[in-house]
Formats: sequence, C-alpha cells, structure tokens
Amino acid sequence: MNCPECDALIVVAEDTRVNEVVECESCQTELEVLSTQPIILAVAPEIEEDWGE
Amino acid sequence: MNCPECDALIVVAEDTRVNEVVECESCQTELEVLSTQPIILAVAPEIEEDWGE
Amino acid sequence: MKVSVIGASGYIGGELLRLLLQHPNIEVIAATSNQYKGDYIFNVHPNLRGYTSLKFSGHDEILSSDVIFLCLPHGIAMSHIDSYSQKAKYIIDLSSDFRIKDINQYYKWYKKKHEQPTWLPKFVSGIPEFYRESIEKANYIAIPGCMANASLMALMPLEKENVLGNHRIIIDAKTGSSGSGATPNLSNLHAQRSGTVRLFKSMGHRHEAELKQEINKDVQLTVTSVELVRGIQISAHVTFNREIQEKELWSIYRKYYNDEPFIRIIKQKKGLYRYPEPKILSGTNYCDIGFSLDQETGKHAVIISAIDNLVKGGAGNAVQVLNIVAGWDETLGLNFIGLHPI
Amino acid sequence: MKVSVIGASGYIGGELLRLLLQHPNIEVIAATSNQYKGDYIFNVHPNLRGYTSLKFSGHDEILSSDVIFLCLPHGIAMSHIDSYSQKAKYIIDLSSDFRIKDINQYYKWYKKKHEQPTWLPKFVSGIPEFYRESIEKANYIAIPGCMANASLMALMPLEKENVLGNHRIIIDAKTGSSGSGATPNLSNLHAQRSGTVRLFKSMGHRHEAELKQEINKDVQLTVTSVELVRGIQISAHVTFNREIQEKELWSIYRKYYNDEPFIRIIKQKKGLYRYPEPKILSGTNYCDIGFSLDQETGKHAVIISAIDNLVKGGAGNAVQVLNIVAGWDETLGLNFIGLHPI
Amino acid sequence: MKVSVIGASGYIGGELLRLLLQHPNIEVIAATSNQYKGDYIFNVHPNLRGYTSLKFSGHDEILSSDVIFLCLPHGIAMSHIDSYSQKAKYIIDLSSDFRIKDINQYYKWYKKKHEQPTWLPKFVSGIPEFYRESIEKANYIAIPGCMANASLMALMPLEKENVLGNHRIIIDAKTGSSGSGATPNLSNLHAQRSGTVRLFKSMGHRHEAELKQEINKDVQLTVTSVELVRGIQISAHVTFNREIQEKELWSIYRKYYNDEPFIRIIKQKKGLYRYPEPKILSGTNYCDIGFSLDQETGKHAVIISAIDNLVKGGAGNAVQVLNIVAGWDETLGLNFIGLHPI
Amino acid sequence: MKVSVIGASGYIGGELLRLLLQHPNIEVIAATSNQYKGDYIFNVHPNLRGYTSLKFSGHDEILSSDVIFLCLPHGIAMSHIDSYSQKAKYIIDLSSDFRIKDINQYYKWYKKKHEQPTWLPKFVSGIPEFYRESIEKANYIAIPGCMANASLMALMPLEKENVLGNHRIIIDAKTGSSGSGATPNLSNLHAQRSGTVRLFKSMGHRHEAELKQEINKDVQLTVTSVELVRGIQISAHVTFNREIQEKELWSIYRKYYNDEPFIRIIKQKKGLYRYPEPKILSGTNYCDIGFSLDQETGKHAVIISAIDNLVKGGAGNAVQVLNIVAGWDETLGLNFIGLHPI
Ligand SMILES: NC(=O)c1ccc[n+]([C@@H]2O[C@H](COP(=O)([O-])OP(=O)(O)OC[C@H]3O[C@@H](n4cnc5c(N)ncnc54)[C@H](OP(=O)(O)O)[C@@H]3O)[C@@H](O)[C@H]2O)c1
Ligand SMILES: NC(=O)c1ccc[n+]([C@@H]2O[C@H](COP(=O)([O-])OP(=O)(O)OC[C@H]3O[C@@H](n4cnc5c(N)ncnc54)[C@H](OP(=O)(O)O)[C@@H]3O)[C@@H](O)[C@H]2O)c1
Ligand SMILES: NC(=O)c1ccc[n+]([C@@H]2O[C@H](COP(=O)([O-])OP(=O)(O)OC[C@H]3O[C@@H](n4cnc5c(N)ncnc54)[C@H](OP(=O)(O)O)[C@@H]3O)[C@@H](O)[C@H]2O)c1
Ligand SMILES: NC(=O)c1ccc[n+]([C@@H]2O[C@H](COP(=O)([O-])OP(=O)(O)OC[C@H]3O[C@@H](n4cnc5c(N)ncnc54)[C@H](OP(=O)(O)O)[C@@H]3O)[C@@H](O)[C@H]2O)c1
Ligand SMILES: [Zn+2]
Ligand SMILES: [Zn+2]
Repeated sequence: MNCPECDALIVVAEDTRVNEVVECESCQTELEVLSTQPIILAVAPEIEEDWGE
Repeated sequence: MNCPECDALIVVAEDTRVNEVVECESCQTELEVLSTQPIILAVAPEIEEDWGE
Repeated sequence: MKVSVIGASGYIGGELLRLLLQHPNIEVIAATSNQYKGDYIFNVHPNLRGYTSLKFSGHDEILSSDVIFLCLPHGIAMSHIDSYSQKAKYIIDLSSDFRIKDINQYYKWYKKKHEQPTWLPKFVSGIPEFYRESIEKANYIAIPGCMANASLMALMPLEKENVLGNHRIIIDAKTGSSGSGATPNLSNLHAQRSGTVRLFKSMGHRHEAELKQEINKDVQLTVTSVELVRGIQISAHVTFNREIQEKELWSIYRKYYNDEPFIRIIKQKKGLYRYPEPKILSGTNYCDIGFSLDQETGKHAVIISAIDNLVKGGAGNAVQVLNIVAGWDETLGLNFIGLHPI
Repeated sequence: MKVSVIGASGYIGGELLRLLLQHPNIEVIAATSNQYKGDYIFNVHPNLRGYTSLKFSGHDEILSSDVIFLCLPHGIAMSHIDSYSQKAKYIIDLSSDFRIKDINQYYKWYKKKHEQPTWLPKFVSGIPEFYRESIEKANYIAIPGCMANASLMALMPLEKENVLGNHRIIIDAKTGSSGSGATPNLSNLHAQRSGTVRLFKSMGHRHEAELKQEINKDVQLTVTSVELVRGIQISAHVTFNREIQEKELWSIYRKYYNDEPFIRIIKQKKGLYRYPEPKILSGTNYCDIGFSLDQETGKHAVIISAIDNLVKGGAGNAVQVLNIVAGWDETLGLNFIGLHPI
Repeated sequence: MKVSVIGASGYIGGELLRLLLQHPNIEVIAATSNQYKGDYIFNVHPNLRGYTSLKFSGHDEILSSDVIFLCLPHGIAMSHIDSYSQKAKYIIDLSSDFRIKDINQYYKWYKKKHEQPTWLPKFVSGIPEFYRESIEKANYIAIPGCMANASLMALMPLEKENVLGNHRIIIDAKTGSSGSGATPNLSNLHAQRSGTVRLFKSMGHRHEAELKQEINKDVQLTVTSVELVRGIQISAHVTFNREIQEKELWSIYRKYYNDEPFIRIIKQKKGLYRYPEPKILSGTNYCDIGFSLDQETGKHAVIISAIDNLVKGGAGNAVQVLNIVAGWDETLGLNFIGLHPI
Repeated sequence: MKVSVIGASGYIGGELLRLLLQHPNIEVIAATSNQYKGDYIFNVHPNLRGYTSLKFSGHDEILSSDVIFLCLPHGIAMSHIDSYSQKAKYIIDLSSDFRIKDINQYYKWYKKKHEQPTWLPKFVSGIPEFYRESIEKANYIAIPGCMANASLMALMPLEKENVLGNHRIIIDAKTGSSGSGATPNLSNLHAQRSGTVRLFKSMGHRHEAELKQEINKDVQLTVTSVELVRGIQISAHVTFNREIQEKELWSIYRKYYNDEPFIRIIKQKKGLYRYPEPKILSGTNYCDIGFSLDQETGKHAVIISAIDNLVKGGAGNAVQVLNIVAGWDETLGLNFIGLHPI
C-alpha cells in the first residue's frame, strides 16, 4: 500500500475499518480508508493552517 | 566631475594633483587623477580582498 | 494633531507609540487594547516608561481624533471602517485590509470576501517613494506589508525603467520574530524560534499579492525565519531583458532615490557592511538598497534591501505618510540614526 | 561647539560620534584612527552613512577644538595629556587614566606607574548624579567605567544613607561583547563568544577599584559574559546594618534620583519587565535601578541596575557631562526612547 | 527494559526520549501527551525523525512497564502515583512532587497541601553523587530540580567538610529558556525573551527549598534569564568558617568527585574556557565545577557550576539513576562528548 | 586504525577529533597545530576534556599513520602531499586543494596555479551518496566544501533524472560563523557578526566551482551570513524542463536517498519543522532535504537542504568516508541523534 500523496510505503493494520483515517509517516498526509479489501486510501480533506507566521 | 564607476558627483579639491588617489564617497572606488585641467579620473587598480569568509 | 492608535498593545502599535510620543506635532490621546484595558501603556511597552502615563482603553472606546492609526490583525479594520471614519478625518491602516485593490485577488489571497469593497478605492497606497502625490491629497492610506515594501523598494525602479526580463523573480526574504506579532504561540516560543533558519513559506506568501499588484512580472516570495527580533533582508534575484552595465544600475537607482530621505544606496567596496543589512537599521526608518550585477552575463543581478519591519516596514512608514499628509517635514520624528555595534 | 574625538574608530568613539552628530550644539571637526586614517567614518561605523562625510585623521593630527573626547585604550591618554590640553579647553576622558585618584591604587590595579600624577587632581569624576556641581566648574572630566557606573548608581544612595552592613557586597555583573572593544581576538570571536555564560573575572576586576574609591565597604565584582552585544546588568547583593523596610528603600532611591533625568526606578508588579533589564536600554542614556528586599529578614536585598555600556556606561554619560559643563539642557542629544521589542 | 514516558511532549520528556531511544538496554513502549495524542513523536521532537515511529498515547493510557518516567508539571504526579505504581516496578519522577520530604516545607513553597504524604518517604533523592547507595536499592526516585542540582554539586562538598561560614550563601543563577517548558506564554515569546538579562526571581525560588533540605545554611537563590536555550550556570558566593587555601579546595572537590563519571573540575589557567560554562555541555550529562578563592582573605570564594538543564538537570540524571537502579554501567547511553564551537 | 589530524586546532580539526575520539575502531595518535604546539588539546577544544590527554604536535611532526586527515587552509595541503603520502596509506583532505579536477578551473577560482596537477586524478570525490563505489577503492579522498555538499545533495537527483530546466539555478545559502574558521578577524568579531543577515557573496563563491563540476547547468550561489554558529541551510530555486508532479519529486528523491543512512527527506504537513533546518542537526551527520513544488506551474520548485557545516559539511562526512574505505559500518561513530530544543 503506497501513500497517494508521496508514494511512501504504508502499512495499514489488519483491523483497519472503512472511513478510518490513517496518517502517512513520511509526509503526514491524513488518508481516509475508502475500502479494506482491497485497501484503497484517499487523501482526506484538510484545512490549511497558518503556520509560522 | 562624476565617478567613472557609479556616476556619483565627486568634488575634487582644487589643489589636487596628478596621480593623487581620491575615493568616491558613494561606492568607495579609488580613483586616480589622470589630469587636473580638465579633471580626468580613472578607476585605480585594486586587489580584490577576501571579505567576510 | 490628536491621534489615536487602535491595537496599541501589539508590536506595530507599540512602535507607533514610540514614534508618536516623541513627534513634536503630535499628541496621542488614546491607545487601545482589550487584553490590557486599564493598564499603563508602559506595562506592556517598557521602553515607554517615563514618556507617557496614558492607560490602554478598550478597542471600542474610540475618541474623536485628527488621525486614527489602525494596527489590528487583518480582517478586523474593515468591519469597523465606517465608524472609524466618523471619528477621524485621516485613517492610516497598517493592516492588509485595504491594500489589495482587486476584490478577487483579495479573496484569492485571504480566503475571505472583502466586506467593504466600496472603501477600497478610497485608500491610497502608503508608499511615499512612488505615491507621494496621491498621499498628499489622501484621507485614507493603506501602509504596505513589510516584506512587500522591502521588495518593492528593490524592484520598482527596475520595473519602471522596463529593464526586467520575463523570468520569474525570486525574492528570498529573511525575517525576524517581531514580524509575527505579540501573541505567544508554538512557532514563536523562544526555545523553538531561537537560532532557526526556517523556511516557512516557499511561495504564496500574502505579501506576494501586494508585489504582483505593482510589478507586472512573475514574482515569487520565499520567506525564511532567522534569528533576529527586528529586521527583514531580501535578496531579489532578477534577470534583465537586455545586457546591462553596473553604471546603468547605479543611475536607475539614483534616479528614483537620490532625493528620498529614507532610501540609501549601499554598495560599498570597503568595510564589513557592503550591502544592506537589517541590524544597523533597528529603530530607523531607512530602507537600504544595494545590488550586485553578474558582470559575466550582464543579465542577472541580485538586488538586496533591508529594513526594520516595525519602522520602515510599518510604523515609521506610517509616520512618514502622516508627515506628508499633514504637510510637515517628511522626516519629522524619524531622525534616529541607528546603532552600531548592535 | 567644535569637538574632536580621539580614538574614534572604536566602539566608544563610534557611539560618541553617533550622539555628537545629532547633537544640536555640536560640530564634530575631527575623528581619529591610525588604522583607518583616510577612510570615511561610515566605512567603520555603517550607521553613520548619510550623517557625515568626514574621514578619519591620524591620532596625532589634533586640531584646536573646544572639547576633546578621549576614547583610547587605558594608559595612552596620560602620555599625551599635556599636548591635548593645549588644543582644547575641555577634555573628557573615557578611558581609565584619570579615574583613580590615588597613584598607589592606580599602580595596584593597573600594574603600571601613573605617568601624570599632577594631572590626577585636575580631573573631576564624571558622575553627574553625585558630582554635578564639580562637573559644572570642571575643565577635565574622567568618565567612570561602565560596570563601575552601573554599580555605583545602585549602591551610592545606600552608602550615603549609611544603611549598608559590613558584609562583603557581592556584585554579580553580566556584560555584553561590545564592552571589550573593536579589536578581534579569540575571546570575542563570534563562534566562541556566542551563547556564553562565561565567568571571566571572579574578583579583582579593575572597575572594582573605582567602586572602592566611592563605597567604603568590602565590595566584590564578579563579571560574567553573556550573549549580548550592548548592555550590562548587575545584581548587587547587599546587607543592611539594621532592619529595613521596603518603603524606606523606595524613599532612599527617590531622594537621590527623583530629579535625575536618566535614572528610572523600576520595580513593577505587572508585566514582564519588572526589574531593570539592559536590552530595552540599547541606545539610551538611562540607568534603570530596582531593588528587592528580603522581607523575612529585612537585612538583605538585591539591587539591580542596567545600562547600555556604550551610552550611560560611556559615550552618553560623556555627552551628559558636556551638556552640564556647557550649561545646556542636560538631556540635549540624549532623548532616544529605546526600542521594544528588541 | 520496557519504559514509558508520561508527559513526553514536553522538553524534559523529549530529552528523555532522545536518551532512551539510543540506550542499548531500553525499549520505549509508550510516550504520552494529550495535546498531541495520535501524532508521531517526531512531529513534536523533530530530532527523533528516523529513530522511532511511535505515536503519542494519552496520559491515561498507561501500559505495564518496567519503569515509568514522570515528566509532568508539578502537582500532577502525586494525584496518580497509586495507579502508576501498579503499572511499573520503578518510578522515576522528574517533577517536584516527591522532592521535599517535609510536608510543611512542601506547603510553604508550593502553596498547596501535599496529597500523598505517605509516599514521600518511599522516594529516594536522585542525586547519584551523594545518594548512590540508596538509589541502588530504590524503587521510587525523585530527580532534583535543575538549579538545585547545579547548586548542590557546587556546595555539597563544602557542606560535608564543614568549611562553610555562617554568612548567607548567594547563588546567582543564569538560566536558558528551555527551563520553563514547552508551553507558549508571553515570557517565553521569542521577541520578548531574546537577548534578555532578566532577573525574574530575586529570592524564594522553589529550588531554594531543595537546597535548604541539603545545605544547613542560609542560602539565597537569585535567578536571571539569559539568552540561551539550554543551560544553567551558577556562581555561588560562599564564605568559609576559617582561612582556607586553594590547595585545600582542590582536595575537597577531588575527594568527592574524582571517581564521579559526570563531574569534571574545571579551573584552568589556559584557554578561553577556564571555568564551567554551559554551552559546551549541551546534550551532555556533565556537571562541570570550578572555584575561585579570594587569595587575600582566604575566606571568600566563588564556586561555579554549569549543566545542561535538560540533561544533568533532568533527563540525563534520570537515565544515570536508572543505570544505577538496574545495575548497568552508570554511563550507558550518556556518552555524548558535547560540541565546540557551538 | 591509527590516525593523525593535521590542522587539529581549527574548527574542522576539532570536530574531527570529537568524532574520532569516540569512534570504536580508531586511535588518534597525533593532532597538529603550530600555534598551540605543546598545549593540551582540551585547552583549545574544551569539550574534549576527559576524553584525551594528547597534546598538539607541530605541523611538521607527522607520524606514520594508517590515515592522515588534512584540515588545513586551502593551498597548503598540496605543497606537502608527497610527504604526507609517505606517512600514510590513506589521505582524506578536507580542504579544497584536490576537489577541482580541472587545473584551469582551479586557477580561475583560486587565482593560483595548482602545484600538484598529477595528484588531482588520484583523488576521489568524497561524496558517499554519489561516489560510494569509487570511495571504497580509493586511497585519496577530497571531501567537498560544506555549501557545495548541501547544494549537491539537493540538486544531484534532479540533475541525474534530467528534469532540470535551463534557467539559472539560484541557490540562496545561509551560513553560520564556524564556517569561516577559528582565526579572529573583524568579520567574525562577535559584536559585528552577531545578529547579521549579511550577504557577503552574491555570486562567484568558490563552492560554486564544485557545483558546476557536478551539475551541468547555470548555477549561482548567493551566500548570506546569519546568526548561527553551526549550520547551513540552502534554498535552491530550480526550474524543470517539463511539468512535474509532487509525487514524481518524491519518487526521484526516494530513488537516490531511500537507503542513504544520512539523508532524510523532510516535507511534513504537521509541526513546526516542516522543511530542513540546521539547528536540530548540530553535531549530527544528517543532510535533511525537502522540496516545495509550485503547484500552479509544475515548473518551479524550491529545494531545501540543511546540514551542520562541521559534520556532514566536513568532519562527519570524512568519517563516513573512512568507514567506507575501511569497510566498516558506514554509520560507525556517527550516530548522534541531534538536540531539540536547541
Ligand atoms: N509586526 C510587523 O512587522 C508588521 C509590520 C507591518 C504591518 N503589520 C500589520 O500590523 C497589524 C498588527 O500587527 P502586530 O504585529 O502589531 O500584531 P500583534 O502584535 O499581534 O498586535 C495585534 C493588536 O491588535 C489587537 N487585536 C488583536 N485581536 C483583535 C481583535 N479580534 N479585535 C480587535 N483588536 C484585536 C491586539 O489588542 P489586544 O491587546 O486587545 O489583544 C493588539 O493590540 C497586522 O495587520 C500586521 O499585518 C505588522
Ligand atoms: N566599550 C565599552 O563598553 C567602554 C565603556 C566605557 C569606557 N570604555 C573605555 O573607552 C576606551 C575605548 O574603548 P573601546 O571599547 O572603544 O576600545 P576599542 O574599540 O578597542 O577602540 C580603541 C580606540 O583607540 C585607538 N587606539 C588603539 N590603540 C591605540 C594606541 N596604541 N594609540 C592610540 N590610539 C589607539 C583605536 O584606533 P585605531 O583605529 O588607530 O586602532 C580605537 O579608535 C577604553 O579606555 C575603554 O576602557 C569602553
Ligand atoms: N525544563 C527543565 O529544564 C526541567 C528540568 C528538570 C525538571 N523539570 C521538570 O520536569 C517537568 C516537566 O517539565 P517540562 O519543562 O518538560 O514541561 P513542559 O515542556 O511544559 O511539558 C509538560 C508535559 O506535561 C504534560 N502535561 C501538561 N499539563 C498536564 C496535565 N494537566 N496533566 C497531565 N499532563 C500534563 C504535557 O503534555 P500535553 O502535551 O498533554 O500538554 C507535557 O508533556 C516539570 O515538573 C519540571 O519542573 C524540568
Ligand atoms: N569550517 C568549516 O565549516 C569547514 C567545512 C568543510 C571544510 N572546511 C575546510 O577545512 C579547512 C580548515 O578549516 P577550518 O574552518 O577548520 O579553519 P581554521 O579553524 O582556521 O583552522 C585551520 C587549521 O590549519 C592550521 N593552519 C593554519 N595556517 C596554516 C599554515 N599556514 N600552515 C599549516 N597549518 C596551518 C591551523 O593550525 P595553527 O594552530 O598552527 O594555526 C589550524 O589547525 C579549510 O580548508 C576549510 O576550507 C571547513
Ligand atoms: Zn505520504
Ligand atoms: Zn563611485
């Protein structure tokens, strides 16, 4: 399973359920589990925060 | 009289003599007085210094 | 003249108070803060001890004044602009509410609909070096953003002289911590912010919008936080549409800035301070500008500019603008030399 | 008045130039340096760009002046004092050459015989707060050392009121890097000096000699370098010869300092800046003083004072002294408010 | 050994993670934070990227562990101590909850009744240099406060050798900003905290209580914030009950510290770093100690000590303590040399 | 292995000693300095107290060693290379003497004829990430310049994948003060260097030559000094020869760096440290790399990289190279995690 944002390998736990949100360790994108068999992940909608300014 | 390097106005003292070196206030280029009547200035040869490193 | 400062507990408000309290023609009659309402101003701005016994009033207790300075976070001034305008003839806004003339651009950059589009054309851009004549006649002035101002001072002469090439202009800005205001948060916590070289905005900084309004080129503003409280330095990497000579650059900058009281061209062959540097500008209203041409190609240059973000980047520029509006000597109250070493 | 600054390329000389160039009654006619002879002053002091086109002259090219300021390393002014005195009516020495009245003490602390003992009594101590009347009539004035001055401002009122106990007074001083002057050496190399908390003199610092001349008690000065360019803060740990009340301390300090233009008593219950702190004093001539009494014993207190070592600790104090000598408003040219944040 | 860190998002918790993650005998099984629950540890402690993929769990999700480290603000650990003790055999508390043995003293200094007086005697003081034997047998250890620790290391040998006089011992401490933790507030806002020399506690700092528990003398702790992220340096001004010789001081400190792996006596006659200084200790578990005797009186001295507040002043000391408890080499995981220049 | 460090009193030499003294397979047998000949190493590098009792020997007292590390100013190693090569099988040069392969280029950038052109081809470029296989077999290795290395790590993957456009690549580098070495001069005097944002080389920095040797594009290196002792951060402004997607950038960088022990790709959506930043790398051998694509055009990006100039930018890289040469685990002696906060 690879991250749709950065292509990093993502290990999704076996008991993961649909609609759960997992986070990519490499880029911290939040990914929604669209289906579990097979596992399909989609980038969860995000609000851009103001950071550092 | 203008600086040959940066075009700043340069006031050359009346008693300036040929071969004297004057410095431009604006860019600090050292200027050699090639002639006094009329005043002709040329950029004096410079050794580039290593600065700030 | 009687003036009020709205949002006086913040860094821009405090700096404005410092300048106004020693300005010979000005009397500060009110300074607002909700957070510190009722406290002495010098409890928040300790440098002002001995200079004023005024206390903060609330943001809504606006007195009739000749001038109101707005030092609020963006998005707030616009909600109250009608009522401010009933209290004062002149309004000088240091926030970004009236800087962007095009409401679509405003929406794009601020992700929010502008609440007062009819007020936008009433505001004049507070850039004395390029809009002095409009400022003289204005009642409402929008002071530019600090990084926008530093960048514009570097680029406008080249833009006006039509020598800029079409390549993207890269502005690499370095900024101090006072630029993010007086509200504590994780990003400006000392232990985190200290010693950083933190690129926090690679492109798309809101001040880019202000640049694009004036410079008709592809401009990118990349902003990095460095260890500094006050100060901004930018290096603008430009290309030219033709080969250019150093002398020509000198004459372009001379043309626009020779008579400007607060612009110095810094391009020295001696000493340590050969290009503009912000630290010696702390507290001054200078924008120092320098440039370095690529002699091999004649087509690339780095333009460097430096300001104190709180002074020329905000409060000092606002005072300069008021001096123009009021018909006073433009440098009144702005003659601090700057410190060295510092 | 026409003034000359001898040793004008150093930090004290540069600071003096900054103050003198904007002083309304003063014209700087000469500034000396051998190292930079012939260079523009602003090549060395970049903050002065735009304020003067003067160039450095050599240390021996002394012009007739109304006032000569001496900003030389210690041990040099005394060799030339006779010739200086032929060139100027007033001499204000910022070095330590004429501070110690007793030549044996001078020898003890400077490990060198004083070359001009007859000149010593001609010099008045440049401490306006305690020697104003002598200064008014003086031609020759010796400005105190920066740490001595900060310490004396803290202790003199207690000494004069006879409340100090006999225990050793411990003065723990923290100092910035400009205090050691403009000559590069390993100890002030940025990578070494940066971020230090370096106790470099546990006792026996030469400024102790100046303290002992004024304070008839066992005084110890311990000096630690901290990360700072400008500024000194001292905490003086004192004991009293009787139980004392906070109110009494207030009244003692008020008695001596209420009318002093450059002393502020800082002891606040609100805000972050409750005791004196040097950073907000950068560029100002203030000496801020605060105190904290041990309420349990009534016998111990910490007295805190802070200055900018280059201003109240040197150049600013010298200008204040000149204002007194010349009969001008004592604050002339010294009205900079100080910056915050910084 | 399996360990859990409670309060792992703070500065002490983060430092502990750094040390534990590279400790050969330790596996970190849990790190708690409510604020960052579910986030990767390296999002908060960016230095740990690549060293762990663990995420923060909530403060109440305590797993069974061999050791629990408590890195909570004071007053919290005591409320949960019973439940922690059911989850782990060893508890090492880095807060102040179990440091003060006397509940009246606890009340005096913390203005709060101790909730678990019966737990107090179960805790051993985590000072390896003086309580190693008790630590070896302990299950519950209270790590001393950072300034207390630095001060105790300086004073304990003199106290134990009975050479201290009766005069008040003045400890003038200088501290960095990480000492106040990771929660943003006005006092640690970069623009305010930067460049300070801010005396924020003239006397009565809570670490004084810990000192008084060990040193049977009148001790005063005066604390000043300086520009530094990590590090504490103290100068302790002591008097002796008899004339003493430098040689004797050397032998006293040697007696207690010669075999201590993390104490170095620093009193050099060469180089820039003659006395202890915190910057070169960043990241190390050293407490460097030096002294300077007043040779004229033989009765006064300045004792200087320096530590990294997060390491020897907290997390490193805690790891050293664990090494002792576990019977491992005391220096395991603590062998970082320290950086220079820095 | 027995190693000697030539030029061991400088910053690179000192850092190398720090790393070598804790390296399990290495014994340092000599460290040279003429200035400090006969002094203990720890008098100059105070962090090494307790780790070695070695004294500096003179630069000409070279012992037979397995490896000689050269940490001399440029232009010196080449004069002695023959004699060094008789003393050691492996020579690792940290100066620039053998970096530039083309003697004409050497002349152009160093304004000096190369004295040992026949030695140039014997030296392998010490960039493990791109020349690991050559290094494995090499006896003589030239470590790249610190800014060159940081820039190459950012650019090489793009160069190798042929995605770079033809526009000038602008590298805006920010650097700390340790990069200019341990010799005091006006430019690194604390009071002058402190708080600077000083553009000191707009283009034509010598490290540019090293870049141009590897990157077949128009590259410009602009260098600005910022307030920092250790550390370099660069932002490289690149264009692409076609539209590119963020995912592709991820995969390009992954391709080259996924197995590299000292490269981390930092591009985070959470926390404060989203892009590479040097302060948390102090003392570590990491080169952190991040990138930000202009999503609107797909043709512009900023590539950010950060290193500790003394470690990955010099001494650490040299140790990594030695580990490769010796066939040891490449990370031996280089496993320091880095500090936070700092
Ligand atoms: N800092 C700079 O370098 C700089 C330079 C140029 C322009 N500016 C602009 O100047 C403005 C102020 O910036 P700053 O850095 O001074 O910010 P700041 O330090 O955060 O101060 C903000 C001020 O606005 C007031 N305020 C905050 N929230 C408010 C609200 N919801 N309603 C009414 N008043 C509110 C605060 O008063 P309370 O005490 O009641 O919170 C405070 O006085 C901003 O628009 C900024 O973009 C800043
Ligand atoms: N720094 C402070 O905070 C402070 C405060 C109060 C008083 N002071 C006192 O002020 C004096 C100057 O201190 P500073 O910090 O300004 O020192 P500095 O930066 O080192 O400057 C020394 C000045 O003296 C000149 N000078 C040096 N050696 C000389 C020599 N052998 N003969 C003649 N002139 C020489 C130098 O001129 P060249 O260019 O020719 O070298 C330079 O202008 C000292 O006596 C110091 O104790 C300093
Ligand atoms: N900093 C030092 O130099 C130092 C040295 C020695 C000892 N200490 C001691 O170590 C302890 C931690 O100090 P610090 O500097 O690391 O503080 P800090 O940075 O503020 O961290 C506090 C930690 O405690 C947690 N926490 C905060 N409030 C809590 C609450 N109400 N209930 C449960 N957990 C809470 C926080 O987690 P959340 O993410 O959930 O907020 C955070 O992990 C203190 O007792 C301090 O005295 C500090
Ligand atoms: N600083 C960095 O970030 C960095 C990074 C990568 C590479 N480098 C390279 O590493 C080399 C050393 O840099 P550095 O920063 O460590 O410089 P440094 O601090 O100035 O040290 C220079 C060293 O070379 C010795 N040395 C000086 N002049 C010499 C001479 N004429 N003959 C023989 N030895 C002499 C010095 O010994 P004495 O005690 O006898 O003077 C000292 O040990 C340079 O080539 C530099 O480009 C530096
Ligand atoms: Zn991802
Ligand atoms: Zn010129």
